[in-house]
Amino acid sequence: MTPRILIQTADFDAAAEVAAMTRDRRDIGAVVTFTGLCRDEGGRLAALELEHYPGMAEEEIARMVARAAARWPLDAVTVIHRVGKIAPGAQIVLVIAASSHRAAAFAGAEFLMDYLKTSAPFWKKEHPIDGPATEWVAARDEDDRALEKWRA
Amino acid sequence: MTPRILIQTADFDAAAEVAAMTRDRRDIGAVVTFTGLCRDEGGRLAALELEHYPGMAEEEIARMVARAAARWPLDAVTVIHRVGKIAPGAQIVLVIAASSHRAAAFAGAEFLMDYLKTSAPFWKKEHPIDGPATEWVAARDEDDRALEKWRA
Amino acid sequence: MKAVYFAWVRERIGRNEEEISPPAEIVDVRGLIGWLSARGEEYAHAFENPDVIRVAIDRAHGKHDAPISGAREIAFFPPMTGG
Amino acid sequence: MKAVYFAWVRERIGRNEEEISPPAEIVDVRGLIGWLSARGEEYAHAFENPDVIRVAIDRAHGKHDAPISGAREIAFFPPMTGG
Repeated sequence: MTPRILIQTADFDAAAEVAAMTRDRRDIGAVVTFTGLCRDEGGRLAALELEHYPGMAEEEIARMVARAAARWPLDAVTVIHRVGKIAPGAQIVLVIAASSHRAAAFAGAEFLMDYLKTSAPFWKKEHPIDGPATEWVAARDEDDRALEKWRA
Repeated sequence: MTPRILIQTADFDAAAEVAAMTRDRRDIGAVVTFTGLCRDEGGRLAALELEHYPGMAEEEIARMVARAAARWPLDAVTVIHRVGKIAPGAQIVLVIAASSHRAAAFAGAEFLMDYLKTSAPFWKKEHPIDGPATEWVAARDEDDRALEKWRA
Repeated sequence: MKAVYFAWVRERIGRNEEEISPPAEIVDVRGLIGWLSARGEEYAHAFENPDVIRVAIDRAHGKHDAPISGAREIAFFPPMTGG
Repeated sequence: MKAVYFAWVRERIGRNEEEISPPAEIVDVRGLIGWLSARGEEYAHAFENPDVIRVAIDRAHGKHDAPISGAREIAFFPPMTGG
């Protein structure tokens, strides 16, 4: 299983990605897709700006996918993470996990999202609607705690 | 939150459903989509045929969505289940759960799929490739056990 | 009341639905299954293993000890396999 | 070796990357952070709370007690907030 891993400024088309993944396949029973969208945080946000560590980001995601594939029977995985400035309502991240088993597809996709949040070298900066002062988003304890469920 | 629940013979467009759900919204951060596809079971299957209990199927899915929405902060839910004859590789079921929190979107979508499998009045019949004899798919213990995680 | 059948219960009985009038001493789902089983070979075949039969009373899942009094529609079917 | 900086570490130091040549007695990440902190106010500011600084050695996450010998590229950044 060779994952498709992309880091790009351009938007992505989740449906086209799913179609490409399942085309000509008759053995995939379950496809779980996670799409992360830019929230406006109650109207406070003009945009998010995403920075990443080129090279390491792709490698770290590939390591996560390898761990997920070792743990669950995944037939195909796609991860696309956008960088640069992203407007509220726009797409930020896409994870697709396909398997013959739905539990594996759900677990694989959620595992990848939890590790993307905490281990992939991306950083978000907020551009508020009411001024030029930007602020780096702080890491959340909640995201670290989300990893606990994978340590069982 | 009024869910969109459809039972239909026609195919569905997951991307269009997600787009309709998130259009003009700036508060949804996470969308989890489950797509169930018809497997050919190693080349053995010519088609699946799905029967349902009209009226109850919609009502039962609505009850599941209400339970999910009471348990997790879901902003929007779509469930589409096809009936009739479905070819290997084709789509059978779509569940979309949207939330401002990714854990809620994942849990809501997986909860709905687990209950769709075991409590929604649908029955699958297999049409094998090598003859006219059809066979009803037996319920799987694995699907019943999948419910245990929601009883915690 | 109306009885409706699905999947192999429907196929074994050979009909989708029918009006039934069980006697007053039939008070719950279990009794109704026994009463239906005695209506003929096709019913006996459909209900030969009553424990696997699932039931919905007026479109909501019910157990075998659920009362049937007042029900307008009772459905009989195998364990569900959708999704 | 090359030092690279991201997010507010990069902003505080005022550069994306630079070649550094720490003395031989600097053997691990913790020592390197201390040595960098002494290079000027901007570094002291970036590393004022060393415990929150995450490090990657040749593009793989490393701990503060990881040896730096042989490393070609060491990256310093805040906790990640992608996804």
